Amino acid sequence: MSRIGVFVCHCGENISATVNCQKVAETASGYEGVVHSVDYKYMCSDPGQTLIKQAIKDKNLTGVVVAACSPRMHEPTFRKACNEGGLNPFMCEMANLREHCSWVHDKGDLTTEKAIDVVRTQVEKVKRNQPLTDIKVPVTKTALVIGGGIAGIQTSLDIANCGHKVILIEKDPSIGGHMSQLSETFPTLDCSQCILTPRMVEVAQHPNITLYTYAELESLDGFIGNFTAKIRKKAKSIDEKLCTGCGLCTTKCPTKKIPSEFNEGLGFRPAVYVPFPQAVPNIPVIDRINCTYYIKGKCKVCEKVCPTKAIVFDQEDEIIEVAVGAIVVATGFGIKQPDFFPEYGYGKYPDVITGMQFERLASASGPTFGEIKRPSDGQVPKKIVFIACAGSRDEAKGIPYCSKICCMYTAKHAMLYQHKVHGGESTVFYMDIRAAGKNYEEFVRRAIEEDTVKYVRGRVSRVYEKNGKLIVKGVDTLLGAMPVEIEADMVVLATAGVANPGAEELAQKLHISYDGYKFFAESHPKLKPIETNTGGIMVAGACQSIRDIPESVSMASGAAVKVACLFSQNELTREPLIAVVNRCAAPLYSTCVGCFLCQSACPYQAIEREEIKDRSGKLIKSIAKVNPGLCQGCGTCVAFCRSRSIDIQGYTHDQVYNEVMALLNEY
Amino acid sequence: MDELKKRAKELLETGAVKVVIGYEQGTGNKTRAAFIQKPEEVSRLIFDSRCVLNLAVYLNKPEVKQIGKPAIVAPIPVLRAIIQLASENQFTDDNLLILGITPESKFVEFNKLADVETYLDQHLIEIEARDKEILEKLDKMSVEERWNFWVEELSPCFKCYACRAACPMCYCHRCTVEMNQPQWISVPSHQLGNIEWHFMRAMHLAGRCVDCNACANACPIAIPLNLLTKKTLEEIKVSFGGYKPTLTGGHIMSTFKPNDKENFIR
Amino acid sequence: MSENIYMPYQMRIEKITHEAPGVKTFRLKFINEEDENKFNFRAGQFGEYSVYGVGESTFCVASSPTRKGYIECTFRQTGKVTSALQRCEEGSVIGFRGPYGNVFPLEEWKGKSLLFIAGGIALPPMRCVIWNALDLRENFKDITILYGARTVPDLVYKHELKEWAERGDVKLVTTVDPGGETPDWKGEIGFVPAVLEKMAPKSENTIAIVCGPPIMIKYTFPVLDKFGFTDETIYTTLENRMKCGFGKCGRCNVGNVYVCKDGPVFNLKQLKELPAEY
Amino acid sequence: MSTDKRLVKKTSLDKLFDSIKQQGKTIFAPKLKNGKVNYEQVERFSDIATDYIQTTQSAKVVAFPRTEKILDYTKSKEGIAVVEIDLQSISEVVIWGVRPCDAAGFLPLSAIFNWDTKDIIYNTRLEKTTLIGFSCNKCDESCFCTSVAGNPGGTEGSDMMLTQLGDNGDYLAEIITEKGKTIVDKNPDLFETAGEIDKQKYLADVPVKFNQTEIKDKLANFFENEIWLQQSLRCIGCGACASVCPTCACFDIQDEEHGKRGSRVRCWDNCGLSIFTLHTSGHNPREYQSQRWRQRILHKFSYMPERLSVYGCSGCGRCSRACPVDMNIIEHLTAIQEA
Amino acid sequence: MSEFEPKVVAFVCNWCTYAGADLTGTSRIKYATNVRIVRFPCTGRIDYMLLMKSFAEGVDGIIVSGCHPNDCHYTSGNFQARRRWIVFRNLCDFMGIDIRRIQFSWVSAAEGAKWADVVNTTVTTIRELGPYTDYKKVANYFEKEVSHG
Repeated sequence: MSRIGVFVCHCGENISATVNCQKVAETASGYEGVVHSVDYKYMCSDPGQTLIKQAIKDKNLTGVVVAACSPRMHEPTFRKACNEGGLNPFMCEMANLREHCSWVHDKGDLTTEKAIDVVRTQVEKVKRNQPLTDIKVPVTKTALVIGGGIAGIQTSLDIANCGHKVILIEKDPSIGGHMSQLSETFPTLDCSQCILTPRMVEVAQHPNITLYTYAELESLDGFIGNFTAKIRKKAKSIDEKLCTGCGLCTTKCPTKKIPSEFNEGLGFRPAVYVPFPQAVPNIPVIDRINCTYYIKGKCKVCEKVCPTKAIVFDQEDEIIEVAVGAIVVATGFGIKQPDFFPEYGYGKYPDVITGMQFERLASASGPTFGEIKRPSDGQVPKKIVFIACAGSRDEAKGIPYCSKICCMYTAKHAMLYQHKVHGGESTVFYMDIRAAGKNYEEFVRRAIEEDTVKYVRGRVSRVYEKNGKLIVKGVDTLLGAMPVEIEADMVVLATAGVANPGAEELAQKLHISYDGYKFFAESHPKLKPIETNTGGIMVAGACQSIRDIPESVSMASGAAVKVACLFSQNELTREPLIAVVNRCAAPLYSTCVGCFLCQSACPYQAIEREEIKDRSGKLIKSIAKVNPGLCQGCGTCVAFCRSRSIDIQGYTHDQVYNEVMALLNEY
Repeated sequence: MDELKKRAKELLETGAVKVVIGYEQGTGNKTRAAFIQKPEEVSRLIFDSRCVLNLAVYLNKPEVKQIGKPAIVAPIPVLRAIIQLASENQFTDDNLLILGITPESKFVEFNKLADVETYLDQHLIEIEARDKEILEKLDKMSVEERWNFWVEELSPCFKCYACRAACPMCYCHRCTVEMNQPQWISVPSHQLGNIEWHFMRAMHLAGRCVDCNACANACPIAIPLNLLTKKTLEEIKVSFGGYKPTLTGGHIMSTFKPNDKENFIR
Repeated sequence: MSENIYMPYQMRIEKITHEAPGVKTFRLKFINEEDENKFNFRAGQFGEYSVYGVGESTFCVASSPTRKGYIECTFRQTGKVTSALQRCEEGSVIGFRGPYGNVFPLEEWKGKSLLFIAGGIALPPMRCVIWNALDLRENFKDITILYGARTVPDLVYKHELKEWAERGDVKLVTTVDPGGETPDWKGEIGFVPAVLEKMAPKSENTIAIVCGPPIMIKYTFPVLDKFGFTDETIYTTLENRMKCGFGKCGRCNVGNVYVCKDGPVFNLKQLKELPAEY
Repeated sequence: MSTDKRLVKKTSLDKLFDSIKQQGKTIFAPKLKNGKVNYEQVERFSDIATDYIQTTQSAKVVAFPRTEKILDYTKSKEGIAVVEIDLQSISEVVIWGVRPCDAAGFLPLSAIFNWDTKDIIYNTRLEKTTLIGFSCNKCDESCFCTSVAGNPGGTEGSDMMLTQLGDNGDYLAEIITEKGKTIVDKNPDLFETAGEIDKQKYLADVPVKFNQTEIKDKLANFFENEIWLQQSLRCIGCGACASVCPTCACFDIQDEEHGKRGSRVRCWDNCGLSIFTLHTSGHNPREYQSQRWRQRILHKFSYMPERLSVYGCSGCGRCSRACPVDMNIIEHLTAIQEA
Repeated sequence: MSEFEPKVVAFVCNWCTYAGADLTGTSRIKYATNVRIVRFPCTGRIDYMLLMKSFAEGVDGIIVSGCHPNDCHYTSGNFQARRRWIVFRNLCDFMGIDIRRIQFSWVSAAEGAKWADVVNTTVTTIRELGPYTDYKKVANYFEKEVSHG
């Protein structure tokens, strides 16, 4: 039985100046099912709210329409008042008479008519409202952080320091990521490892952090607050409990000439190795592809020398299952392999190197212990050319975006070179210098002005070898596109930053979306840059788009706060305005025919498959099911469902249909 | 045909399938669906240009399902329907055997749905020239003329739902017209309700219609319903690059491109 | 009254009683006095109740013909019309066409004992007969009512159950399905057929009237058979989808029997002769 | 009234048409559209189709329209004002060119609408309808009126029956009812006296395909038979057969609401549709197509003769022609007879 | 007879256009009274059948409005909707439904002035087009047909 109360607010004179509120209330009192209809000066005031509460009790109201301001303003207020009056808060609707009527129209009959129409739609709607209760979702207060670079490290530490458990997984044998490879960092030129290593150690020692290195995400199920992650711990062939990290095995390993990933191929490592001396954890792994034992079936030198018998050749990958409530994805970025521009001769000429390789050359822990030496002959390059935008901002190469960090690190590289090679000549070819950031522009100016780095604005068309020298051919656009040819001993390419090779696959495992470049997509570019569209999954650092260190760190801390917010409650409370698939009696069970076309329409992967089986377990039909933890209530699925089997609470077919009918017909 | 019959017989003899759904001679000059359940009855199977009924419509019929695993005689439109239905989770490789028929009336057996999908790449949906001409003729009319054309055409519809029943894509257990809270489309047949019904049906088939013409063929009063679906097919071609049934990947209307046209949006 | 057989009487909802979750009873008064005077019905008949703008729905008249001046109906919210009826309030006007269908042969039952067995929302069709018999109490011997529902809140006519329980001339047994009881439940716990079996009803000179969900009916008939009830002494009512109520719209027939005209009241013998299509 | 026989010149047919038109009556006649011939409101004699066996739809629409109002209502604060359909407003209609089977179809239809309760709306519409029949001089393989006690020159149901006497011949007019006579009275000069004419030889030869009495007897104990499933396997469950059938009377009652105003309407329904008998509980007594097909045949050939003493089929063959999947009724009935 | 006042109904999303229309109000920008706003969570929820029903119940013009591309509160609801509109509009046009009477727009929460402009220009357009009699005639089916099929 519908017993609707209508409350028309004057909003002082905001509404009543142009709308005849009394007439609105009077007209509404004549509608079927309306048992109470009044107008009042300020509905949102205490006495106004009391009016509602009292009427709910006195008239036994089953629904309330407050005709006042925008629901975006006061809907929570009036829903709360209804709740206090003993009515389900979702049995209250608002008719927007102020923002959508009195403020935008002049005083007159037409304005009052409109107000009446709007009230009528809400009366018809509220008649069909259903009492709803907030959805409570329990929260597992453990976070999973994927990726042990600076972003992953920072977010793990922040979450852990809030008192929550963190599981950090890193695909490589050590955490540290790209930052650990860097020599110095812009714009302060402080030593990257010096600032990073303490954080790495802190992670390893933090009681709230469980670290799995050499581990990857296998699969993910569940939803916000309630994920189940399967983690594949790749076999290290080392018993981590027994290994003391003495390093004897790595020194005795007969296979020593494997290009070191950490040194970007500029140095070597053995088959059993720790990537770099400060690695966390300091436990080696056996590279099964290059290890003689795994190739030929014999060797086992390491096993012989290991004092603690920690070598386990037949160790297998281990899958562990963990329950987590939130996930931070901090998988970082990849570097476009420069072989995709043959015109720069990378791979052909050993002295054409990437920026990251230069980092290793410049690093005190690198293959040359910090001396800038040419890979080809170990000579110190007298003349060096840096090519910025090697791939970035190049639509033809498929990377129209700016990689953002290259301008700064190229300036840093040139500066480091000038510091290390006295009398050296460095030239930077650039398109534009993008140095927006605290102290960034000053840094670049310093390189140009104090360290006499020569900046040439123009694109390099080719790098080739002539008489044992590299010739860099380009144009100087500031000099009217004059062709320039520069002789160089070494060329450094500021190669574009790209998404990690496995990003797409990971996104699919996580059910998060990604953009055309395979960077993970944030929920909202402005207001939700850290959240993804999948509730409970955040992104931090360069996996979302190329970021420098300070940005990655702030994003990581931001993600940690998002996780901490989530973990601050034992249960998540969510508005119940979500989609529901109808269910009915046998033999139909639901009008859903299981075409699952809604699945591809859902931006939140909230639609799952439910199998209806008979008592013997035989499948009767598969139907769609909305995961209330994931559904955000957009209703895209609703408009898409042919058989109208899915409906959205708060905006049901019955409600909106009757709203429209009420709008257009006399009642 | 002999090859088809031979294979059908084999399948029934070995028990690989319980029924072969094919075409047989009907009354007069009509052909119709045949449900061959005994090997000796395969001689009834025929195939010629009169066989236009889309047999895929039977795959979801409970009584047919109850017989057991079927093999289905499938000219191109049926193959398309099968792939579209499979993409909508209506069946898998395990519960269907496909006896394909090429446009040259040659028998070709498909082991997997994926093979059918590949095969269909060579047979993309093309609207027949005759129909294109009608579409163009309608396009050239003024809005009022087109409105009058459709009011005239659709008014006589008495909602027997033969179009829906003959359409392999109309397999909902409860059609929207049967949902009555709210009653989106009037149960009685009248001008308005008829327009709404056929409009909605065309929208529901957008991006799913395999252009088999079953709806128009089924209409007892010959309303050219297929023009509606053909028009949407054309629009999908122009705006989204065209429709072809695929087993994986999103549905045309439930996916999007960020650069879909929006010149009509302010 | 119009000659147009589709024209409903205009009825005002005089009183609404909440019976159980989703179940209400309406007391309907004729708006037109003339209609009221002409109107006549007997126990077992049904009608078409309509909400203008929504449609018609079929259910029985739940009040006794001995109570004049109004009719009552009890319905559960399941479809479009019953949902609209749920939204109606006291004072609302609805339509009613009827009465249609055959009746319980109360005249024939004179001097016999009556055993009513009902389950869930199927008590309303029987309530009409029960009150009819109670109002003519002297015509009958023992009157026993066995009524079961899934849970205690699902029991309808709670007031009347109390009234019947308090009357000395009726034996009332109520039961709820196991798990459906409340802490203060004093009735039986168990399914209707089982409770019936425990009651060991006497079949001698007794008519059994059974209404309930198909599963209950299915298991109740054998119990009655066991205690010696013959097929002619067991009555039930059938419900089928109907639109017209007078044998034209073509929905409700079971074989050549039209539930709306030849039914809804059948005895078990008649029921057994029907093809299995109801 | 004994049948009066007259002769109408072929050349006078248009005059007869025009005369009826001038009397202000709406004339429905077969008209060609989209390659199908159907009854439509016709203004000119020349618009009438001549070369056809049978219209796609039956003439029942005049007395039993696919959608018709029962009542209007208006809600107000005071209550609901209900206005029933005004029978006076129903216009006088002439159907020109009704086939004998179509006219005969009104008998079972009338039986349904009048067994104990009388449907005054239907009756009024039929009363206001004059049926001018044309006997059949051609038939097709779907025709079977002779198997259901009809014949290609049958006058049953018609008010006047015209039989063309040979190709291009004049017409024998049989004046069957008062309504037929009225037409003659209004146009005496168009109706010449006719001599003794054996119309039989001008009629189509419709072979007898089955014996309906035998089928009726057989159906009495045929409920549980696998033939229903066999026959209906290819039936796709639409309502084409029922919609074109001259004797199918199943209907639905629906409300059409527009705010405080609205109407209750009666509209056709089809026993072939799965929701026809569906209960709101989800239970469906006729869940499968085989059950619905059985109902259709039993209703027409068993229940109706038993309950209404009239068969629910006039042999027009429309269902067979309209069926998208070739559910041929002759074939199926013959199979039942032979089973 | 008084001047034709078009009936216009607007189907808008909660997050952008509804909020934008709120801003129009807060900014006190005046616009035509003819429009009635129906709120939806997202343009993705807007059912084309509601547009059809609106015409059937007598509106003369319709506005459908939501977030600009990439601004959707739900990321892609507006993209989904846009695709549907393309087909819907095309089919409408093909069936002779006057698509000049359906105005699609993107109005963000910051575009209060744009909302007023969208409403005003739509109302002006509809005023010029006049009442949608073609559709109303069909919607009033009982006035003329029904008695004879």
